Amino acid sequence: MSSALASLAVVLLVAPVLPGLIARTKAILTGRRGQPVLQLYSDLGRLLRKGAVYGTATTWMFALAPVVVLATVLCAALLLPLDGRAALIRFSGDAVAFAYVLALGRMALVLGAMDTGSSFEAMGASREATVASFAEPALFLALVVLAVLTQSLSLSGMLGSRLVPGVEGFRMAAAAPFALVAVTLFIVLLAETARVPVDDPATHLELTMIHEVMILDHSGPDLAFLLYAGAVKLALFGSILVGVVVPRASLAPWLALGLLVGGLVVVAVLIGVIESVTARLRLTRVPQLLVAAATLAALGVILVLR
Amino acid sequence: MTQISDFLLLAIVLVNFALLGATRLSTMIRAVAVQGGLLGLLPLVLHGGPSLHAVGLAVGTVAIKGVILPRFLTWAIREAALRREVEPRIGFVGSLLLGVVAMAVAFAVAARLPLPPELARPLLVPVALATVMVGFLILTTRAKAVTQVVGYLALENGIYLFGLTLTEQVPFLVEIGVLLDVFVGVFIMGIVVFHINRAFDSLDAEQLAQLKD
Amino acid sequence: MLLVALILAPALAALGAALPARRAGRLAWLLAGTALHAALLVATWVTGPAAAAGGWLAFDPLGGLVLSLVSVLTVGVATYTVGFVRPGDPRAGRAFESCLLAFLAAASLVAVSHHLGLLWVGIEATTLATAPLIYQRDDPHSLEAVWKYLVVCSVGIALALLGTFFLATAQVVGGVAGRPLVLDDLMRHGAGLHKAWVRAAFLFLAVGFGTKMGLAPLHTWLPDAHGEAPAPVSALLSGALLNCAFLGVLRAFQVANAAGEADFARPVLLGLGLLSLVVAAVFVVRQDNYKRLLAYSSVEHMGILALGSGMGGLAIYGSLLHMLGSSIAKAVLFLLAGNIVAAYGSKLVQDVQGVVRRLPVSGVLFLLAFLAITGSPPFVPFMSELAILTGAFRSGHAVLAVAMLALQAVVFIGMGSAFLGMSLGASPERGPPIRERAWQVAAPAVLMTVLLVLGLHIPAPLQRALAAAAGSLGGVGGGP
Amino acid sequence: MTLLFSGLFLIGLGALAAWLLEGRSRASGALFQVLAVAGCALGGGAAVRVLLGTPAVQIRYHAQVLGGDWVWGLDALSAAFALAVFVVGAAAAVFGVAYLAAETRHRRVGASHAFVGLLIVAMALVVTARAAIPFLIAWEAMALSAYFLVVFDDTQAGVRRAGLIYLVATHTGTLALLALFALWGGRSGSFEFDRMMAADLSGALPSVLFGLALVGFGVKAGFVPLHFWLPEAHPAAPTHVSALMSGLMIKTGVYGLLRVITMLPGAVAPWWGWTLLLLGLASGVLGVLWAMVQHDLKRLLAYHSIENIGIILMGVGLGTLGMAYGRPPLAVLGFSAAVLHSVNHALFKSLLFFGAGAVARATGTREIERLGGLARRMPVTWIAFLIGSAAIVGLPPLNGFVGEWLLYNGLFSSALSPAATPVRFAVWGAAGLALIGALALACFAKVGGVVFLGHPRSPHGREAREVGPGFLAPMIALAILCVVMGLFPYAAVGLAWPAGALVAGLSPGSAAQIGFHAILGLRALWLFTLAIPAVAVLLWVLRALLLRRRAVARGPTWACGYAATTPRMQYTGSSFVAPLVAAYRGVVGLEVRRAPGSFTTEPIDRVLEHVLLPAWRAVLDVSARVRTLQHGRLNLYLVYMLVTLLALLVWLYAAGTGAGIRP
Repeated sequence: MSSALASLAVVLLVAPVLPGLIARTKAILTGRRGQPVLQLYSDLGRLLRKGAVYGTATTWMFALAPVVVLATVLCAALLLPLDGRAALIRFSGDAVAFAYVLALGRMALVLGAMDTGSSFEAMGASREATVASFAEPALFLALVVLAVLTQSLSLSGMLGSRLVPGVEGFRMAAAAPFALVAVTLFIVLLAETARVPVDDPATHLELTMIHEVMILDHSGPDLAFLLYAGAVKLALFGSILVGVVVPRASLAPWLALGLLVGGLVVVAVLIGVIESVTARLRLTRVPQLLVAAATLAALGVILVLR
Repeated sequence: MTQISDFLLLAIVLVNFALLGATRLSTMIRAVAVQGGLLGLLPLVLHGGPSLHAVGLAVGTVAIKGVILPRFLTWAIREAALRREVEPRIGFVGSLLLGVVAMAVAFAVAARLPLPPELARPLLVPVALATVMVGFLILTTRAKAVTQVVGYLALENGIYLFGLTLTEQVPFLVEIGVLLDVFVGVFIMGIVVFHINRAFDSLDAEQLAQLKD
Repeated sequence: MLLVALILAPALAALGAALPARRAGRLAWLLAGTALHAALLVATWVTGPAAAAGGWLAFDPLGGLVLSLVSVLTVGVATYTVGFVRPGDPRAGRAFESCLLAFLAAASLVAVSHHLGLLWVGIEATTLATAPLIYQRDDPHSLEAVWKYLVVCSVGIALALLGTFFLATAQVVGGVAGRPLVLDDLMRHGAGLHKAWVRAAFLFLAVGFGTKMGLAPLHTWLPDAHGEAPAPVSALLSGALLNCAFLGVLRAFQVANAAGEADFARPVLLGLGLLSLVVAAVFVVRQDNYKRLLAYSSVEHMGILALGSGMGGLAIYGSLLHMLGSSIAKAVLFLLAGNIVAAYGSKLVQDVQGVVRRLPVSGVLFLLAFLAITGSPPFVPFMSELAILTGAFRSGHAVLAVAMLALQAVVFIGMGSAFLGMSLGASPERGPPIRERAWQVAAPAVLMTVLLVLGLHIPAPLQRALAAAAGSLGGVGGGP
Repeated sequence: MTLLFSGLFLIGLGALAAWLLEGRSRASGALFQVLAVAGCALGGGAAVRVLLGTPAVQIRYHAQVLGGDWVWGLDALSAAFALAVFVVGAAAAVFGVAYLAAETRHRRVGASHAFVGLLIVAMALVVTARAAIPFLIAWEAMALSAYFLVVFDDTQAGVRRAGLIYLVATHTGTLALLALFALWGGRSGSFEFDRMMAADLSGALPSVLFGLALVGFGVKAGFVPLHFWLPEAHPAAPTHVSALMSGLMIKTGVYGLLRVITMLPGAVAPWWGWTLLLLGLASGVLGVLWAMVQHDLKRLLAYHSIENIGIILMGVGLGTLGMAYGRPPLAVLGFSAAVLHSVNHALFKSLLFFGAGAVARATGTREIERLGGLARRMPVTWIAFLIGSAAIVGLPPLNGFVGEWLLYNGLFSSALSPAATPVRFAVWGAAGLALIGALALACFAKVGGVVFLGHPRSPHGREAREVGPGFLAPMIALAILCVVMGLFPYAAVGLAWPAGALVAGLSPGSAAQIGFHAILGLRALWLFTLAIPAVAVLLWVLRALLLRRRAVARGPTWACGYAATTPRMQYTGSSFVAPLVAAYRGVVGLEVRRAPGSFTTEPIDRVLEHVLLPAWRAVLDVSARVRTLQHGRLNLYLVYMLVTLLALLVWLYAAGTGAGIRP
């Protein structure tokens, strides 16, 4: 319990580092100095101190969106066994709750974008919904593999279970499925957190954006909420990935926490590398990528059901 | 007596062919009249000699089948100023050939029909069936209303003929058959003459094909 | 005595109705005659008189059911005719009432005669009595209809007579005791009858009476006659006349059954029945004349009756119940069709719209009757069809049952698209609702009520009669 | 039962009053509302009592017709569905009076109310009947009153067509049910469900019965490919009727399937389950895809009913698989998920239809592309509609989520079954369900965003004003129910669990242990569902604090440097779903019409337009050919007779060689 609380606090605290790390990695690889790693903290601080401007068309929906997005991300965090053992809230099928609460955030965000009455935001919203509709099945297939491997319906079981690589009682046969799941989850992560090759947060042409264009009109604390929520979401998916690859149930709490943070850093760097070596996919190709990811997971399901 | 009855029956067969071959309405009507008369004579010679019942039957039959109805028909033709020709759909040769076939079938079937000897006049049943079939043949191949009446009369002559096998064992049966004639006389003719003629200025059943889907 | 009275009363009334020159007088005779007949019938049910005229006349549940149906419908039609104005000149309907009564007499003869020859006479008499009813002066079409009705049916009748002769021969050749052609003796000594002759006899009777009953492909006269006759006559033809012929077929089946030839007879009924259903389905869809449509629906239901009686067991009970249900519903539909023709002056579906608005009472009744005839609960036809289906499945006729359902679905689409289109929508000339006279809607309303009540509750006596009648046909009555 | 029937009596009384007092008294509508709500309250009370554990009861009436006694009973399964019927029924009755109050063209408003009452009573009787005859009577009464409600606007040809399609469909289904009960009752010797259950059904018979039930009830439930009537009829009907049909009536089909499965406990075969699961998956995905491309708000909602029926059917399939493979926990999970989602869908689908009706009344159009910006003008409607949308997408903390969560639990745990039990493959359903959920989200984001947010796209939206209390009260009530059932999963699951256990053939005692697993998590789930609004509220407060004494300005929306946006520049619904349509081009069935200067898309129903209508035309062609046989030529008619006679004589000779013929 205490360890869970502690790790939750840590994750929420270090989350804003990750975008900085990604940016820095890209900068280094492309031979630039780039922004400081802790840039996001100062951004958040400044934004929180600012006032806000609202489009004339907007209603309370627009203002509500950031709040709901952040709230859902935070609630999703409650379901993850960040300390590698057990989540603060766990129940049979909480994996479903995890995905669906994030979906609630997505709905709010999309509606908020539509609320501006501008075709750019709406365009982003439509793309967000489209991408998500391909990402969700992949995510669930991955969860199925984990559920079967760990004989558990709860994230706490799937990620905190002892039946993961490197632990006694682990069946080598499960290595392949785990690998597949890891790849799938990573692609899903890229999609969910609006990263290259699915989306490019750094582009400066609205027509090509997905996530960024949706939050185009937000300002002040609202924008801060959204940015922070994005960072935490990245951290959450990252920690799922870490939980799959590095089993920490048997380790001492502080060690588990350390491993988690380390893992998150690795993930961030990895993302940075990918963003700098690959180009962004054409929007029509994005579904293919996600379908491919789903196929990998499906392969995993076949392996474990066999 | 048997020879007489057989003679009569053969005559009826010939009349059948006459009906099929007739080219004029009046001929057909005369033929059917003759057939009625022949039928009327049969009860007298069947079942060993004339009984009172047989005589009564004979008189009634000759009267209705041989005299009244044919008269009525001829009168109808005159009344309605009909064209006198018969136009069979399958030609006279075809009709006659079919008649022969019918005859053969009739004999074949009758041969297989189990009848106790006391009933089984060798010719009676086959001739009856043949007449029925010829009647049907005329009904289905002749277009005019009057010719259809004639065909119908032939049909029921055949039935009547079959009924004659049972006059002894089953009373009133043939008398019932005679009812058919009254029926035909009163109704079909009445309509033919008085109404169809008025409504369609011809008794050609071809024109009676307005109602369809 | 009662049996004779059943026949004589309407016959005499028919003579009486021929006398008065004014319509009111004829109507009085008509109503009195039908009422008297109904009363006599009730008395007959109560007393259950013994056979009369040397066993030629007798009253059994089967005949009783048919006659009761005929009586009910005739009373209904009689009351309807009061409010029914015949098209054409007023002198046209001189013989109308007499013929109705004559038909009633003939039907009574059919129902109570246990001598097959007499039965044949009766059925022929129904033809004679109804022919003038179909004909309307100055209407060539009705004349053509009568002509075809007469020729086709009388050829059929002739074949039926031949069949009757065959049956007598079967008796003679079989050398069995008993009065010739008397139903009870035929059945008592059925085993002795000569098989081959019985079979031939059944075939000819089935074809002969089947023609009158309107089984495909012998039905060709039916749509013309039903379509052209004035509404009350169509109602009577489809509701009563066809069932008299059906009774004839059933009598033949009784004999065949008693002779142990049921297995030979059943396929004949099943084949004709199924064919009738197919034909009805084909001709109902896209039918643009709603009276002809109703006529084909009659073909359909006659087919169902044949199917039911051919399946045996519970299905026979079902088909007897269906005889009552479908006939009443069909009569109601024809009567209401008469109101619609009167209001819109057309028999074509596309000329009629918004009946529910234009003729509020008739419209609603029309919809209800449509639902009833298509077997919607809780009306009688639903119950009877359920019984027939149950019997079908139990006697291993699953395929036929499925075919029957499929064809009924097609018929439903055809009837539905026509009748619902007529009932709903706006009336073309936006005319205000027409006030319908009580005479026009009383009979249909009452008959629909009967249909509904019998669907929910079959009185014990009726149930007993149905069960007994089904039993006399080798079927079973009662529950599934 | 007395409680239930007195409730039904009141509703009937209300219907009668509405019918008779129509036009005579202004209060007839109000009277109907009061009586209907009171009756629904009584009936709902009866259902709740059973759900709270009062032993199931039965009453019987000895009917003098074929097929034995008429029996009605109220067990957990009936109660769950009856409860939905009464809740939504009451709401619809209230809404309907307000909705039709504006109807001036028709003088048959009272009749319409009467039919609504009849429909509610009939549905209640359908789910409580325990014998074939009363069941079929209630079934038909339901179908027909629905028909007459659909054709309320019968002066429009389109409405008549929709009505006909619906009537044909439902009648065909009824015929299948007729066959079902005839076959079954004939075998068991009685039409009482209990006796039918006791009948010994051997061999393929149970599967045949199931097949018939699948068709008969499937048409009513409206899953693909038997859905074709649904998108026609539901939009054509007045809104509250659409709500009753989409929310409740199609559920009677689900109920029927569940009841039949309950009555065939021993005989459940695996292929039933797989069929149901696949059909469910297909309807779910296709339903939502087809919904996405609709331009008509009510048509869109109708297609979503197909989608949700698919989800429900997946539950039924899973439960059936659980039974077939002897895994009671799966069975209970699947069935109770199906029941719960049925109830949930009844709530939010009728809520959404009410919203659509309110919009239609306020703006005079149901064309999504012509609306927009209604959130400002109709705030209450918008909130209610938003809650409904979130619920139907299955988002926490709303009731839709609880049902889908239960189903996910079942699907996942099917994979946890011991190796080499085929039931594990049911887990693929989870991915399908995820896809359905994500697509539904896209679709309702489109609806909410285009209809209520942004700028009005046409005059329709601009002078719209919020609808009256008669409209709002039912919407608010239903919205509250959606939220409450979402925030208190215990109540929601407790509602459906006994029913699931009943269908799975478990005694209540053992039901408590089975799926314990899922029950156990409920408290944590409850905590979670409470956490979401709590955190949101906290953040909202935080945001308010931050923005206090800060400059909060209003300015034009940032249009990326272009001139200020005009309503015509807004994204339309079609453009919103364009990427998805492009991705699923093959199946969505969108007819694109390109003309110089114009580009329109016309959604068409694949099954109806490409399969059924052509088939019907083929039938018509055949009949047109055969019709020539009735050509009016008397001679040939006589030939028919001759041919028949000869054919029969041939039959005579064929059969003549049989025994018993003396030479």
